[in-house]
Amino acid sequence: SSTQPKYNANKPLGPQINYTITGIDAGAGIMTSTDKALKVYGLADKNWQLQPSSTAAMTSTLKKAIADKRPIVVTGWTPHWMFTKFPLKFLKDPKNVYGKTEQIHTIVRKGLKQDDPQAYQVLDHFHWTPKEISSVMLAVNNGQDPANAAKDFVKKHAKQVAEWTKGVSHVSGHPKLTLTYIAWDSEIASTNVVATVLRQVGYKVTIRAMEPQPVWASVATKAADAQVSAWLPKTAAKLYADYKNQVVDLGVNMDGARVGLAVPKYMKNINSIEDLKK
Amino acid sequence: MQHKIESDAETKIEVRGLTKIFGKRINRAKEMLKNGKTKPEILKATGATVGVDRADFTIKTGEIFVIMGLSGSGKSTTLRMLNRLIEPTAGQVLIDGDDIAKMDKQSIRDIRRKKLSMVFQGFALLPNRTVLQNAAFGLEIQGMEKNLRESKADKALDLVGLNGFADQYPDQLSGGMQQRVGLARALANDAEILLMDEAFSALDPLNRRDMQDELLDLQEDMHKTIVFISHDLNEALRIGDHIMIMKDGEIVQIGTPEEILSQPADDYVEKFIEGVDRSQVYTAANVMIRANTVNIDKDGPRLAARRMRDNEISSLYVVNTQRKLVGILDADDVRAAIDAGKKDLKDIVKTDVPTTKMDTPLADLLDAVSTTSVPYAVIDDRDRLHGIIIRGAVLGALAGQEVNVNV
Amino acid sequence: MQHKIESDAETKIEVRGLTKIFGKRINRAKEMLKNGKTKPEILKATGATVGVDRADFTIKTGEIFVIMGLSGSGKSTTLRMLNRLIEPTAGQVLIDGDDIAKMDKQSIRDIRRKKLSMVFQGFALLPNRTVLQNAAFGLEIQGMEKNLRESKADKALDLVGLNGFADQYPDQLSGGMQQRVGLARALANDAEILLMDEAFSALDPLNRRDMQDELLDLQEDMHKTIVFISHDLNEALRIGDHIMIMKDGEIVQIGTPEEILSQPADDYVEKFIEGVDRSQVYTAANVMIRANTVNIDKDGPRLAARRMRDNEISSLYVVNTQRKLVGILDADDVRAAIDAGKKDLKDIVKTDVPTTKMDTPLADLLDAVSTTSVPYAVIDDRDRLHGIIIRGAVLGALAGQEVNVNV
Amino acid sequence: MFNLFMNIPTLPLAHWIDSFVAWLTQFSGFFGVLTNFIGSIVNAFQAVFDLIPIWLFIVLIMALTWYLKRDQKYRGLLIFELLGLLLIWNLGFWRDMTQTLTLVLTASLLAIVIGIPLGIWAAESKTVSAIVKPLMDFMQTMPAFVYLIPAVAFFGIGMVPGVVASVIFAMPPTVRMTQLGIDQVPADLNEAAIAFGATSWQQLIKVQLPFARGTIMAGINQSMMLALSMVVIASMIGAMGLGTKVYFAVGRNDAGGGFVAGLAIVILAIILDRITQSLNRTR
Amino acid sequence: MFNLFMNIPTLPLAHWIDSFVAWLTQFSGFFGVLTNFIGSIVNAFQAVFDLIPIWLFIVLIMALTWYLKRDQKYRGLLIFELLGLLLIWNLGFWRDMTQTLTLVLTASLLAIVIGIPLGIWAAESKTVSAIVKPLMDFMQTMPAFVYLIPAVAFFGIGMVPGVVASVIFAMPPTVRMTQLGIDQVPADLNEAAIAFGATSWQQLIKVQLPFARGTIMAGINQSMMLALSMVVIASMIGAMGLGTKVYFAVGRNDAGGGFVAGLAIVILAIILDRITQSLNRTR
Ligand SMILES: Nc1ncnc2c1ncn2[C@@H]1O[C@H](COP(=O)(O)OP(=O)(O)OP(=O)(O)O)[C@@H](O)[C@H]1O
Ligand SMILES: Nc1ncnc2c1ncn2[C@@H]1O[C@H](COP(=O)(O)OP(=O)(O)OP(=O)(O)O)[C@@H](O)[C@H]1O
Ligand SMILES: [Mg+2]
Ligand SMILES: [Mg+2]
Repeated sequence: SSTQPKYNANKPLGPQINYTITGIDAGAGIMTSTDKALKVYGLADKNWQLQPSSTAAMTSTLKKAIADKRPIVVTGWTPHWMFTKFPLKFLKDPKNVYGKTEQIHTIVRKGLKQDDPQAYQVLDHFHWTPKEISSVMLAVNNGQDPANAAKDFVKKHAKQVAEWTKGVSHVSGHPKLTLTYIAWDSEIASTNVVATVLRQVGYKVTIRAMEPQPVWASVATKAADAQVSAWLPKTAAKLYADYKNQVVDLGVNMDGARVGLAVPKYMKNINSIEDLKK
Repeated sequence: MQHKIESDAETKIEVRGLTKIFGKRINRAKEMLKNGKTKPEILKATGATVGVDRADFTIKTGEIFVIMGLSGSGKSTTLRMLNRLIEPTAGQVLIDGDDIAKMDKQSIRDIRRKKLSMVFQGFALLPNRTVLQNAAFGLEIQGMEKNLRESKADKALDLVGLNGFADQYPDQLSGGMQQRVGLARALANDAEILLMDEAFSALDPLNRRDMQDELLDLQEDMHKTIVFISHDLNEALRIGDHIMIMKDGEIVQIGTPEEILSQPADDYVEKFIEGVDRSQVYTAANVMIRANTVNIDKDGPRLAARRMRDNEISSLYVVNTQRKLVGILDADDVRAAIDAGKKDLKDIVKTDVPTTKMDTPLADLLDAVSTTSVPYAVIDDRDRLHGIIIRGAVLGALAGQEVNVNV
Repeated sequence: MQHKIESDAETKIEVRGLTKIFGKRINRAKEMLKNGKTKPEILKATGATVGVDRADFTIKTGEIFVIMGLSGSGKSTTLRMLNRLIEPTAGQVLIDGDDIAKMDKQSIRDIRRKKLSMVFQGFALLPNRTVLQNAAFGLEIQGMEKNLRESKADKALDLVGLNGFADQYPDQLSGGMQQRVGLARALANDAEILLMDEAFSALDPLNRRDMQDELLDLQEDMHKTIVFISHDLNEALRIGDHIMIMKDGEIVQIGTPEEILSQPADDYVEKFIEGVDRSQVYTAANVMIRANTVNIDKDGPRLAARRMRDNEISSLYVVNTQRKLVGILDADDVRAAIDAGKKDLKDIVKTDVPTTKMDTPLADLLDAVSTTSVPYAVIDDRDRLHGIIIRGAVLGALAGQEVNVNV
Repeated sequence: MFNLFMNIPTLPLAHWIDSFVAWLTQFSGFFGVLTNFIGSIVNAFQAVFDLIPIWLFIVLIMALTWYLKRDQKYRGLLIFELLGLLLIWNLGFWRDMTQTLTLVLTASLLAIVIGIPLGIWAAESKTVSAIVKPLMDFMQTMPAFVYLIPAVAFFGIGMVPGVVASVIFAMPPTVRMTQLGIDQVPADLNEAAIAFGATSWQQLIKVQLPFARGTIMAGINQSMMLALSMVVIASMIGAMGLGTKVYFAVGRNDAGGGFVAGLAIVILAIILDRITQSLNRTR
Repeated sequence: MFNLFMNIPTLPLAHWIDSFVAWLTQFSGFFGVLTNFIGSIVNAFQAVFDLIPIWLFIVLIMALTWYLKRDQKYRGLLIFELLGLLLIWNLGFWRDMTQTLTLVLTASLLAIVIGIPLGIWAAESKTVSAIVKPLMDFMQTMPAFVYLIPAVAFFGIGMVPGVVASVIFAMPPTVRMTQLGIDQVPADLNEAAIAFGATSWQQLIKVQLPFARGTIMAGINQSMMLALSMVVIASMIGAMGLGTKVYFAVGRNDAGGGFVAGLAIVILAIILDRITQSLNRTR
């Protein structure tokens, strides 16, 4: 708690944080990876443990620790506002437990291609970069309504959007389309942008934020038509394995996502997972 | 104990071997009862309480049947078994010849709606209903239409003297008023049989007398059968056609008020009736003594004189051949008539004799008897002389001495 | 209405101008009361119910003060204001001279614990406590140690005839038994004042008489002050030192039983006491008439003979100079004595005169009077002759004719 | 014996359950009907709320409150309602509020319609009670998360599975309190009903329910509160409303924003609470 | 007027709240004490549960049940307890179960210790009642997610904030039912107590609480159920136990596994429910 002392670079880290890595949702892919990392790097034998909590609890703990300049090790990923808001760095992962990078895939329901070929095409074409997504995320983080931020983005990047909608004709009769997404800020951004584009094409798009499992389940059971928030190969590995036969994977819509262990930048002596053992 | 069961066309309720045992080890308790163990013994041995022990009795149509007894003697239990509010452990209750224990749900419900109305010892009013709605409850259950049932309930409230309180809630009423609401609820129902458990216990004397009169009217005009539990001996004696006295779950005596008063079955009953006000129960017929008479159509002064001498009395009543009272003879007048050689009594009969009817309660006679020194003549509806009332006999009756029964 | 307020050292409870109005528009109702409106008028106009209307009365230490009246006349309300269970709208209640309305919480609590015990009209037993625990409730509140209070409660249960039921729960008891638990709870408390709201209403005659005797004993031995609400006139007359009769929240009359019976304040009271059994109330002193006497120490046969002639009687009572009863004189004997020239009455006095004490209840005399033709002589503790009892006067008294009061 | 027991392999319960869920999918027709049924209630409520102008909505709520509390103190509550609803409007949560209201009213309605009869039944039959009690424990403590995911297969996403989850979680208090209330009816009142020939139904309607009213209303009130407490979880499978706002804010680690959306829920809760409680007090 | 109102800018409520939370951090000493206090209760429970061998635990639970239900039917429950606990053991959830039990017992204990006096107070004073009722609404409907996150700043991660959140969510039924139960005590019983000179305290202890017992126990029972229903949410801020298992399984999209862990919670719920309910029935 708050009575803990500030980070002391001269002492071993373990005792300072009670050998605890602050994690997120127990079932998340990053947690599985971290469990593995504890073993691979021999941390488990040295009493290191992974504390499951939730994204919100983790970021809250992180915020508090940083405010007090206390030491902390968290499970981190990007794109996420924690990396824009806090001075964080990923720890090096020489044994490559977390994989080099993550990619975000677009997943649609089976039969979408037949039922809504225009939408299918837009979704299939949708592809952007971490830099682009960050601009939307930042706007939202600064208090702008996600839908408006997406509209702004679409307006400003007309060329790119034209690429996504190349060969797509306007549909009539306002066919309904449902997108589901995980309420992470990156996904809020991407889903809103895609929704805006699809609306321009003539669809009546509903977007629904929810937990990862229902996001996948909804596309698999055709309760929803698509999602653009599938982090692979690590984060959503289990869900992908469960549902891959019931959905259509349209491939990557963004490259360069990353997951791993992260610490505040002021923890100068800690740069690699190996350093935790010191 | 065996009691006579009168079975005739007029029987309304017949109870045979009715038994109720409360508690757990009922079979054991029943066994012990059969072996003649007492209620306290059984309570001690089994923890089961004997409520009622093999009761037999019969209630006739149109009578008021009063149940009395020590508190805890099983009166309420008996009453509640009559409409099967309490399931009997053993025995039968026949209403109009039908065994209610054997009835299906629908039939017993019909009987409860149409034949049986009940006044509860603890009132049992619904707290969230107004007085009027409480009074209309029984009718509502019967499915009667709102206006009709409320007007009926209103009449019943009038009857019990609660007009003006129709819109209050039970907790705004005094104890006696609450009891009268319960009474109104039962009366509104217009059932053939009224089961009343200490229905007047919280009433003041005036309301109580009014209610008693009401019951008597109901019985007379509408031929209702009323089973009434009371702790007030005077009340029981005043309104009861028969009185049943219970003790420890058993019936000790059943009889008319006069029978109970004049022939108590045992010491218990005797003690029970000790404080009773007999003047309210006894009638002229109960205390009259035989009058010495002469027949004006046949007898002359000489016979009258001899009869006076024989009985050491100074006056003699005169009747005609139909035993109709004619008047009274004075010893002096008779002597004078003999001296004058008259053969006839007609001239010497004094006709200003104070009279009273057979069924006049003693209470109503006291005043007159105390101020008039001549004995009252007791006559029936056809003016026939049945006896005379002397002060000593009145006082004797009030003191509990034996009186004439079934006259 | 104004009632005399006796204020002396013996006063236990004094009530002045005590008023209770239930409902909402109380000030308006109070206004209307002052302007002499009646309870029904006020109810109609304001919806407020007048419970008690400016009651003044005084209760002395060691007396049994009975409150009677129609149901809803404000008896319970009055009683409940005595221990401030109901907050009076106006007026004062002084207990031992202290105004309880002005007391702080602690003092009123102390008074309730030590001075006031209450029996509730609706029993108010705690359903989740056994009979014993219920009876010990008041003592428990006082903080008495468990063994002690349970043994006291046990004694109280004995007193009310409920030994053996100590471990049962209230809902396993009959109505009368429940009432007796409430009684035991109040008695166990050993308070100076007992407030009893229809405390015997559910009791059978035998238990009732026992309980009445119990109260009388308590009053006599322990000098308890008892305020008792009853609907039973005979009970009220039997145990009450004073009786207060209420109607519509007002006090109609306060007086001793005899005063109430012989001088009812108005038609209402008269109707109220109509059905009463006077033989339980009146004593020999109430019905005796003046005896014609001669003084054996001074008077001779001639004076006796003249007195008999003057009063048209055939016998004469003989007393001595201390008015002590010596015997009775027969007219024949007096005549014989005069003929024999005797100067003294001593030889002709018959000493086998039937006597009775002044305070013998009429009920106990009835039997004797009805069988003995000689009038009974009424004597006091020192054998002085106060009067004689003739049958006519007895019957007259029972019939409600006026009697001697305060003899 | 215990050692012996330890050698028993772990029961393949999880597997059985998966098979059971798979087996259930064949009843998709039934679930479709149910989904449509609940969906139409939701739509009806939402349509009404969307139709009524905001000012009229506020006026109606206040009028209802005044009517229900007319013999009691109501000024404080009226002021609270006015300010509370205006605040929700001002914060831009109006539509979210009506969506949440729709969710809660639908769930409460279903909880009452199913729960009260069930409670009555349980009060009357020991067997039913023996079954209903553990069932209620199950419904209240089986975490919603567990059945929400499979529920997507049966009820899709959005309001309907939110309603289903809320009903499951919120119904038990109504059932339990109904049973308790009826159990507490004094014996003599029941006897009075029986003695006058009441059918079980009449006894229930005319004696037991009126007497138990306070307790039952407490149960309904609890059910409503629990339904409201479910809105965030419901939002995790796509039920829109204030829950979504909270969910978003929490995801952004925006404590203030979450609290404000939560406050809107609380305002709604207090208004609903007060209205249901004043339903109770008129005798 | 309403148009005018629309022009008022959105109130910066969220900002105020953030400032308030920031301001609260200066009381970290106080929160530290509270954390230690709750933590020590948790540790005590957990130490006991860790000490008792499994078989003894099962025997003790069954013995307790038998003792409490000795005049009633108990065989069914005993068999259920035996099988249920053995199942939990068999599934490998024993330690998780005791952790959850620790969480629930601590939370219930605090809910009872705070809730009953509060309910009593509310029953006695209209003012208190007017404050407590909306507070309870607040506690039940303000989503735990909202205050859990800032709570981390005060209570850290782990059991303690889990207990705090559970207490907040689970306490209202105890408070409400206590108040209801005391309100329902018949007037004449209260009068009897007063007439015999009872202090308010005696009246409470000797008359009101015994009479209201059934209703209060129903409230406590509800509180326990609600505490159990919070275990998954508690696991989101690091409280260990069955909730974590559920959370973990759900995260892995393992419906069957989640259900099995949920079932263990339900078994615990049923056992706790039955034991508290039989506490009630002995008169
Ligand atoms: N709580 C109350 N609210 C409103 N009115 C009441 C209340 N209690 C009593 N009253 C009214 O006050 C009057 C007097 O009632 P009280 O109980 O004193 O009568 P009582 O003389 O004791 O009658 P009873 O012999 O029937 O017990 C009645 O008219 C009654 O309706
Ligand atoms: N529900 C019950 N459980 C156990 N025992 C009972 C129950 N009801 C009555 N009893 C017992 O049965 C016996 C008879 O009770 P009942 O109520 O019939 O008496 P009662 O004659 O009506 O007395 P009272 O004049 O006092 O009303 C009593 O000993 C009582 O303790
Ligand atoms: Mg009885
Ligand atoms: Mg009274």
